[in-house]
Amino acid sequence: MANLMENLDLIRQHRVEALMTEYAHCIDDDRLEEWPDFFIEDSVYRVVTRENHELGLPMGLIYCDGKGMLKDRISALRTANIYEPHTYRHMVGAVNIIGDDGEGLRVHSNFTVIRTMHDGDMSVFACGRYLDRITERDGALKFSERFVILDSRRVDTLMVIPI
Amino acid sequence: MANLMENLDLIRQHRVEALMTEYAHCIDDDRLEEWPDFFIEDSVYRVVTRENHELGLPMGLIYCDGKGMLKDRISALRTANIYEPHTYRHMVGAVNIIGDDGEGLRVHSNFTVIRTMHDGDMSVFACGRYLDRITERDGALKFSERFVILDSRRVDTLMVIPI
Amino acid sequence: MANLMENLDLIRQHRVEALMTEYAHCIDDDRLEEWPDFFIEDSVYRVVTRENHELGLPMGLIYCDGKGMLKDRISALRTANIYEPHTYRHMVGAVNIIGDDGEGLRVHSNFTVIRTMHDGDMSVFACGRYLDRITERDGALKFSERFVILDSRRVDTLMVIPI
Amino acid sequence: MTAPNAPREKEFAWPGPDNSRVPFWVYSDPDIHAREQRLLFQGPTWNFLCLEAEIPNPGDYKTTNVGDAPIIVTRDADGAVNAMVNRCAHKGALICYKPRGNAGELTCIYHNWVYDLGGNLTGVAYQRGVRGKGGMEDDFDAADHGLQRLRVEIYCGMIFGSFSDATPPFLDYIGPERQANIDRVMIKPLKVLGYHSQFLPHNWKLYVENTKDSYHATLLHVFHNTFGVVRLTMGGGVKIGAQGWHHLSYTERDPEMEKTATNEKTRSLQDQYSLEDAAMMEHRLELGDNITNAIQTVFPTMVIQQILNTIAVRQLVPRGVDGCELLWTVLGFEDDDAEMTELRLKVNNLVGPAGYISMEDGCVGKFVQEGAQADPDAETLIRMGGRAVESIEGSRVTEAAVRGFWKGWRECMEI
Amino acid sequence: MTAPNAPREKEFAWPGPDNSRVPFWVYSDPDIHAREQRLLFQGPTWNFLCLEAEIPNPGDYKTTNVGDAPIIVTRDADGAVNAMVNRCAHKGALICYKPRGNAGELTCIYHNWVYDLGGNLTGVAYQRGVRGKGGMEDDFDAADHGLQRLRVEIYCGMIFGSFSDATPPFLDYIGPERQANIDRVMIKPLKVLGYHSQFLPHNWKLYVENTKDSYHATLLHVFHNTFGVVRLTMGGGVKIGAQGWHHLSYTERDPEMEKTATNEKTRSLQDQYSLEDAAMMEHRLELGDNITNAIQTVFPTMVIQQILNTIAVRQLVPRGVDGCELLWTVLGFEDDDAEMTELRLKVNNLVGPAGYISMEDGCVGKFVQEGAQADPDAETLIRMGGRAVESIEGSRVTEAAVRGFWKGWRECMEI
Amino acid sequence: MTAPNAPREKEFAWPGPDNSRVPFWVYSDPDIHAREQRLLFQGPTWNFLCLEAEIPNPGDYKTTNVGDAPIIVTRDADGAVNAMVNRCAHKGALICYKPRGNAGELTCIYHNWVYDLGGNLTGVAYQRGVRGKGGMEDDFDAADHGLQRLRVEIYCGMIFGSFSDATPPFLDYIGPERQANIDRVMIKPLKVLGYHSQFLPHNWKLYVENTKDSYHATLLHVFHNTFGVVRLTMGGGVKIGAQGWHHLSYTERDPEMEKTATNEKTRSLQDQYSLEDAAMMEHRLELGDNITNAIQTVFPTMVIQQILNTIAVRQLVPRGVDGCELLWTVLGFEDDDAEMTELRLKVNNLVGPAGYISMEDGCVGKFVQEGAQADPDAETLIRMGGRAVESIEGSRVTEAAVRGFWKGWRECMEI
Ligand code: FES
Ligand code: FES
Ligand code: FES
Ligand SMILES: [Fe+3]
Ligand SMILES: [Fe+3]
Ligand SMILES: [Fe+3]
Repeated sequence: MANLMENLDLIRQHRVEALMTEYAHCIDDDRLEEWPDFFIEDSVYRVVTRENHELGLPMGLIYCDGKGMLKDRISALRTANIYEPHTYRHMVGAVNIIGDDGEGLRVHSNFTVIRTMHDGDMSVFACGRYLDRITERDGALKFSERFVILDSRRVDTLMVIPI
Repeated sequence: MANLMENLDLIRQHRVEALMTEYAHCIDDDRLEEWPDFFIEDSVYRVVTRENHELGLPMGLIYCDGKGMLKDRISALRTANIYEPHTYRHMVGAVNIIGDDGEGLRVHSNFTVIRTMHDGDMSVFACGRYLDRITERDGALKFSERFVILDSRRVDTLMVIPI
Repeated sequence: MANLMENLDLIRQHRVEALMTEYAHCIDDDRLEEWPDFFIEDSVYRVVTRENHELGLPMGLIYCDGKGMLKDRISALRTANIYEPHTYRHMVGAVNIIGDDGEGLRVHSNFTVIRTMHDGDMSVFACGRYLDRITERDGALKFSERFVILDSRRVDTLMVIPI
Repeated sequence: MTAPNAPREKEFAWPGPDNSRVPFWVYSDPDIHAREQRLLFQGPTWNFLCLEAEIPNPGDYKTTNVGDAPIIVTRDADGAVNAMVNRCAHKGALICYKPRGNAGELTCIYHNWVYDLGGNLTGVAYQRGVRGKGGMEDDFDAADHGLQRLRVEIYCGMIFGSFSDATPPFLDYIGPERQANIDRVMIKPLKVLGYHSQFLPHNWKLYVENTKDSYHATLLHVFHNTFGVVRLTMGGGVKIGAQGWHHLSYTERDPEMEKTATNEKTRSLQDQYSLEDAAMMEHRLELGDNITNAIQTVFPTMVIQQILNTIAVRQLVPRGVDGCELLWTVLGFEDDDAEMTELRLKVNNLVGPAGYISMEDGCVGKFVQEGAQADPDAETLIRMGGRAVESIEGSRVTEAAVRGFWKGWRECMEI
Repeated sequence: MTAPNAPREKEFAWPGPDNSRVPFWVYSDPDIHAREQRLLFQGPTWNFLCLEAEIPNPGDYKTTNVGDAPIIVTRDADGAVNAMVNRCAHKGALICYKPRGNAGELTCIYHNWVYDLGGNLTGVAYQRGVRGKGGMEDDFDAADHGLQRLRVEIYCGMIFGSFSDATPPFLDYIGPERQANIDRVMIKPLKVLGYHSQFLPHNWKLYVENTKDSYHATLLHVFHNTFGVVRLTMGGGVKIGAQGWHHLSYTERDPEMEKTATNEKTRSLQDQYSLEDAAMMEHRLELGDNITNAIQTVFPTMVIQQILNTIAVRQLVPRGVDGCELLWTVLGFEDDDAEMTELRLKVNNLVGPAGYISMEDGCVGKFVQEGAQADPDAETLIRMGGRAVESIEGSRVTEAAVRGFWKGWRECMEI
Repeated sequence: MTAPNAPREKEFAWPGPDNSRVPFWVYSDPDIHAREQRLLFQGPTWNFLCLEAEIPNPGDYKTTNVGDAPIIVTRDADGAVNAMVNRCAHKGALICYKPRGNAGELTCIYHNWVYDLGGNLTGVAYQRGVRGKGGMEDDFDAADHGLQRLRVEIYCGMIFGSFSDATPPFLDYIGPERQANIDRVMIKPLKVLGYHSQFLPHNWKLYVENTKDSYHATLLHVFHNTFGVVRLTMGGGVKIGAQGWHHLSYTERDPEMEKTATNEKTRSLQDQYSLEDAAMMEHRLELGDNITNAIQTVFPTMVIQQILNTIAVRQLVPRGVDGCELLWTVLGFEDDDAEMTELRLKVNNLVGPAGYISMEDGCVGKFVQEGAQADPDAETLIRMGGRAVESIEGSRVTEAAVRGFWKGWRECMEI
C-alpha cells in the first residue's frame, strides 16, 4: 500500500517538477527579470555544448558564477544587445532525481527549445539535458547549479535569451 | 511529512495532467468526434497568435463560443473541407495551476505540435501556451475556457485540425 | 479527502513515468548496453510506421522477439554498423494508463525524438506513440511489449539507435 | 540606382498566341523570379503597403514588402506618409527590423547612419573622422545617399506604393469599377481586428490566379454552396475593365435564381450537411445591398475582400519561387458596436488559414505546384469563357480575369 | 504536349573516352536534373509503378512517381491497368492527392473536371456555362484534353510504365538474364508485407550505382561477411547483358569455395562477432537453389531483391539534385503460412532503413555527395574489372555494372 | 585533376572603377559561389586548417574545410603534418567522417581502399580480383591515385593549407605587420579551452567584411563603448599592408584621449548602464602592452582575436550562398594557472554565439542579406576613409580594410 516514504517521494517529485515548469514559463513568457531568482546567490549557471563537455573542455557559451552575472545577462539583453526579436518555448521532460547528498538534490532532465522569430519562423533552437543541483531556501526550491548541456555543437545565429 | 493538503494538491495535479494527456491523445489518435466532449456546453475555445494577443487584437484563427461551434469544426473537416491528409502529435508540458477562483482552476501549460503529412514530411507546426479554465462536471474535469496562444504569427498552409 | 485508491494511482503513475524517463535518458545518454534491461526476457519490441499499422501490414522497421534480438541491435551498432555519429533526445509526454488486465499495465504515451548529427544539425527525427505493456519483475517495472508507432512513413537516412 | 541584371538572366519565349495557355516554367524558374522583382514589382504597378489606421501618429512606422523588397512606411511630423526601401544606403542593412514602432528618426544599427522619416540621410557617424583622421571625403554629399523612396498614394485609408514613375495615378490604374467597389465597402473609417499570416507552399502567381478564378469558388469550397454565400447560379458577375490587370467578382442573393439551384449536382453541394451553430453565417446587410461576396484584386498582389460581414485586405509576398506568404488584415469599422465586432469575429471563422471557406485555397496551389514541377514546358488551359479578356455580367463561369492577370504579367515582364 | 526546354538548359560535355570516369557535376547540377526528367525518366525507359496486388479491384488506384512526375495507376472496370500523369489538363492540379484508394472516376477537386479511370476527360463543370453565360467555346473538344497516359506493361505482377513510344517491349528491354531471375524469384502470387520509405541525402544516381556495385557489398557491410550471406569468395557472378543498362548480381553458397575464405582480411570480416539470436539469419531454400543473395536492377531506378527469405522491390524517386527517396515494398507469397511470414518479418531486420545490411547504403551516398560538392569537375574512378561493360562469371569483383549504368545514362541524356 | 567549369558559369562584370562600391549579387549568385571554390579557396590563398595542439601525436587527425572542400589534417609517424582533400580517389566518399581521431592509416569505408597518413594510396581491396577473376587492370598504378594534397605551412602552432603552387610563402603572404601581431599574441604554447560553432544566415563575405570593419565596432556593440574595450576615440589603428588582402585593427588604452570621449553621442554609448559583476571585464596585461583589442584577418576567411584576455582563432566556412558557419577555437596558454583559465572562461562571455560583444555580428549580416536580396544590382557604399586601400594610424574610422578585402577577392576571382 501507499506508505509514507512513497508519499514523500511523490511530493518531492511534484515540487521539483513545479520548479522546472515555472522556470520554463518564466523564460517563455518573457518575465526574464524574475529568472535570476530561480537561483541561489552563489549559484553556477553554464551552457556547454555536448562536444566540449565530452572532450573535457571547460569553456561554455555562457559561464556565470553568482547571481550577479545572471542579472547582467538580463540587463544586457534588455538594454544593450541588438538582435531580432524572438521567443522561446521550452518543453521539459519528466525529471529524474538521481539522489540527495548533503548539498541538495541532483536532478537530470531532457529539454527542447523551439525558437520563434518575429516573422513567424519556428525552429528547434536547442535540445539537450539539464544537470541540476537543487536546494531549499526559505521553503522554496532553487538551483545552486544548473548545467545546460546542448546536444548540438552549433548555435543558429546567436543565443541571447538563457535556456 | 506528507500532509493532507499536499496530498490533495497531488491528486488535483494528477487529474489535470490526465485531462491534458487525454485531450492530446484524442486529437493525435484521430478520435476527433470525442474532442468537443472535453468542453462544457457554454465553453469558449480560441486559437490566437501571440502577435494579435499582445497587440490586444481580439481576432482568432478559430473563434468558437459554445460546444456547437466545436462540433461544427469536426463535422466540417470530416465532410466538407478538402486538405492533404495529415496528423498531429502533441507534446504538452507540465501544467502550472495558477489558482482556483470560484469559476474553476486557472491552468497554464506549454505545448508543441508536430505535423506529419501523408508523404512523411514532419515539421513543428505550432508551439505556444494553453491558457485554460477547468471546471468539474459530473465528477469529470472539463474546459470552460481554452485559449490557445500560438508563438508564431504564421500558419503553414492551413489549420484544419484543432490544436 | 485523498483516499487510498487515489494514492495508489498516484504511486503507480509515478512509477510508470519514472520508467519512461529512465528509458529515454538511457538512450539519449548513450548507455545503450543498459537498454535491453528495460525489457523482460520474452518481450516484444517493434518499430512500425503508422502507415503499415493502419493498413494492417505486419512489417516493422525493427522486429524483435526476445531480449536476445535487443542485445544484437546494440552489439551490431557498436561493432558492425557504419554510420555518421549522432545522438537522440527523447521527449516523452505524460502517460495514459489504459488499464491493467492480468498480464500487466497497458500504457499509451506520445513521444518526439530530436536527432543531432555530429556536425550540429538538429531535426525532428521521429514522433509518434508508444503502445506499451508493462509488468513487474523483482520489484521493478519492465516492458513486456513496446510497440513504437511512428507518425511518419519515412525515415531520414537510417535508423540505427532504437527509439 | 540599379542597372538591369538582364545580362545574367535566361531568355524566355511565350509559347502561344494568347493568354489561354500558360507554361509551367512561370511557376518554378528562378530567373523568372529575379525578373519579376525588376520588371513587375519594381515596375509600373501599385502595391499595397499598409493601412493609415496602422500608423496614425507622427513617427509611427510599419515594415512591409513589395515583392522581395523590404519596405518601411512612416508617418512624418507633418502627418505625411512616406515609403522607402528598408535598406541602408551604406552597407545595405535593414534599418527597421521590428514589424512596427514609433521613432523620431530612423537609425541604422550597424554604423548609426541616421535618416529622417522621409528617408533623407541626416547623419553619418564620424563623417569628419576622429581628430582629423578617417571619415568621409569632403565631396561626400548626404543628399545623394538617402533611402530609395517609393511613390505613395492613399485611397480610403489604404496606402499604396510604386517604384516606377511610369505607373499611372492609382484611380486610373484600378479603373472605375474597382474604385466603385472600394467606395461601396470602405464606407467608414476602418479598424484593424487582427492579422493572419499564411505560408503557401507554391509560387505566388498560383494564389493570384486562384483569387481571380471565380470559376472555382463554388466547386472547391463546399461552404459557399451549402450556405448560399456563393453559388454560380446566384446573381453577380466579373468586372475586368479595359486593361484587364485587375478584377472584381461579386455575388448577390436573388430568390428567383436560387430556384434553379436544384439542378446543380457537384461534389461541393451537400445539402444534407448543416451547422449546429450557424451564428457565423448570419449576414447583417450593412453596405446597402444584397452582395454576399465581393472579391477584388489590385494587380499584382492585393485582394480586397467582403464575405458577408467579414472585411479584409490581403497582401501576397513571394518567398522564393515555390512559396509565398499571404498577409491578411481583417477589418471592422471604427464605430462598430460590441455586437457587430462579435459578429465579425465569428464570421472570420470562414476565412484565414483556418477558414471554412478559404482553407482549401491553401492546398490547391500546392497541388498545382507539384503537378507542374515535372514538366516545365507543359501548359495550363484557361479557356472557360473563351480566350479573350472581357467582363461578364450575371455569371462567374469564366476565367477571363485569370487571362487578364497573364495579360498584365506579360506586359510587365516583356515576355 | 511538351516542347524541349533545352533552350533554357546549360550544355554538358563528357570529359573522358569511356565510362570509367564520371565527373561529379552529374550529382549536383540542377540542369542535369531537369534534363533527366525530359530525356531519361520521360525517355525510352521502363519505370516501376506498383504491384498488381496493390490494386486488385476495379476502381483501385495508387499514386506513384516516375522521376519528378506524379503518376496515377488505376484498375478500370474491365480490370485493365492504366497509368496517367497525376496532373489535371485544366490548371495542372494533382487529381489524386491520397496515396491509394478506390474510385469510380477521377475528379479534380479544383474545378470538378472528371476523368474516367483511363484518364479520358468525361466532364467539365459548367462547360455550357450558366443560363447561357460563360462556359467553354463550342470548339472545345474534351477528347483533346485527357490526362497524359503512359504505356503500361505487367510482368509477374509488377506494373511498369513508359512515357516513350521508342521504348522496346519490357522483356526485350531487360533481356533474358533479368527475366530469368524474375521468373526464379516471383514463383507465386505476391503479397505485400509492408512498406519502407527512406530519404537519402544525396543524388539519386549514387544509390543506383551502389546497388549495381557488387564490389562494395562484402567490404562495407559487415553482416554479409560475418554471416556468409555474401562473400566475394563465394560463388556467383554479375550478369549485364549486351545493352549494359541493367544488371543481376548473385551469390550462392558453395562449401568448397568457403574454405578459402580464411585468407580474406578486411575490416568488414569480424569473426569474433556473433548474434545472440540468429533466427533472422535462417534461410529456407524456397526457390530451389542455394542463392543467398540476388540483386537485380531495372534501369533506371528499380531494384528487385532476394536476400535469404526477404523479397522486395525497391523504387527510387529523385527529390531534387541532392536527395532521393527509396521506396521499399516488402513481399511474401500469398500462400505463405504464419511461420513463413514470421521468418520474412524477422529477416526484414536485415534490410530497410534500419536493416543491418542495408543501413550503410543510407550513409555512403551522403559521404560521396559531400566529397563531391567542392569540385564538380573532379572525377570518380570506375576501373575495377577494367573499363568495359561485360558480364563476369564466378566473381563480383567488378564495377562493370556501374559502367553499364553510365552507358545507359549517357545514351538517354545525349551527353 | 580538375578542368575549369567556367563553361557552365555565368560571366560577371564589376560595375565601378574601384572597390568603394560592391554590387549585391556577390552575396547571392550561385555561380559566384562555384567560382569562389575554384579561383579563391582553391586558388592562391592560405586557409587556416587547425592547430598543432589539436593533433599532437602521430596518427592524430582532424577534419576541417577549405571553402566547400572537406579536408583531413594528419600528423604522420614522422611527426610531419599533412593535409589532403577528404575525398576517396575511387568513388569520392569522405574518408574520415568523424571530427577527430587517431589512426595508423586512412581507410575508406566504402570499398576499403587504404591510404597512408600522407594520402598515398597503399591498398586497393581485391586489386588482383578473386581467383584471377575481376580486379584492376595491370596498368593501374596506385601512385597516380592518392588523395589530393594541399601545401602546408605552420606558424606559431597554427596550420595553414593551400591548393595552389602560386601562393607565396605564408609569412610573405600575410606581411610583417600581421606577423608581428601573431608574435605579440601567441607568445607561448597554446591550449584549447573549447570550441564554438555559429551558423550565420548570410553569405560568408558579409562576415569577413564585418571583421575588417573597424568602423562598426563601437557603433554596433554597446559593450565596447560602455566598458572601454574599444572606443573610436581610443588609440589604435588599422594596418593593411601593400597588398591589402589582410588587416590588423587594434585599440589601446590611453588616459589622455579618453577625456575626449565625453563628446561622443551615439546609441551605443550608455553610461548609465553597468554590470553587477564586472569580473569578466578584468584585464590582466599578459602581453606586455595596453592593447585591449586586436582583430586580425588572414585572407580569405581567418580571424585571429585578442580581446582583453580572450584569445581565439576563428575560421569561416561557407554553407551555400546565403549561409556560413563560424568556427571558434578559444585558446589559453599551456602554462595558464587555474585562476588565469577561470578569467579566460569568464571573459569568453564577451565573445562567441552568446557573447555580449560578438552576438550583434550574428544578426547584422542577416540584415544586409535581407536588404540586398531584392536588388542584386544595387550597391554598397564603402567610402569611409576615402576610396583607397591604405593603413591609418591612430584611428579606426576607415573602411580601407574592407576595400582591401574586395581588392583581394577581385584579384582571385578575375572580376
Ligand atoms: S549599414 Fe547602415 S550604417 Fe552602415
Ligand atoms: S485544375 Fe483540375 S479542374 Fe481545374
Ligand atoms: S569510394 Fe573509397 S574505396 Fe570506394
Ligand atoms: Fe477559393
Ligand atoms: Fe550495399
Ligand atoms: Fe562586430
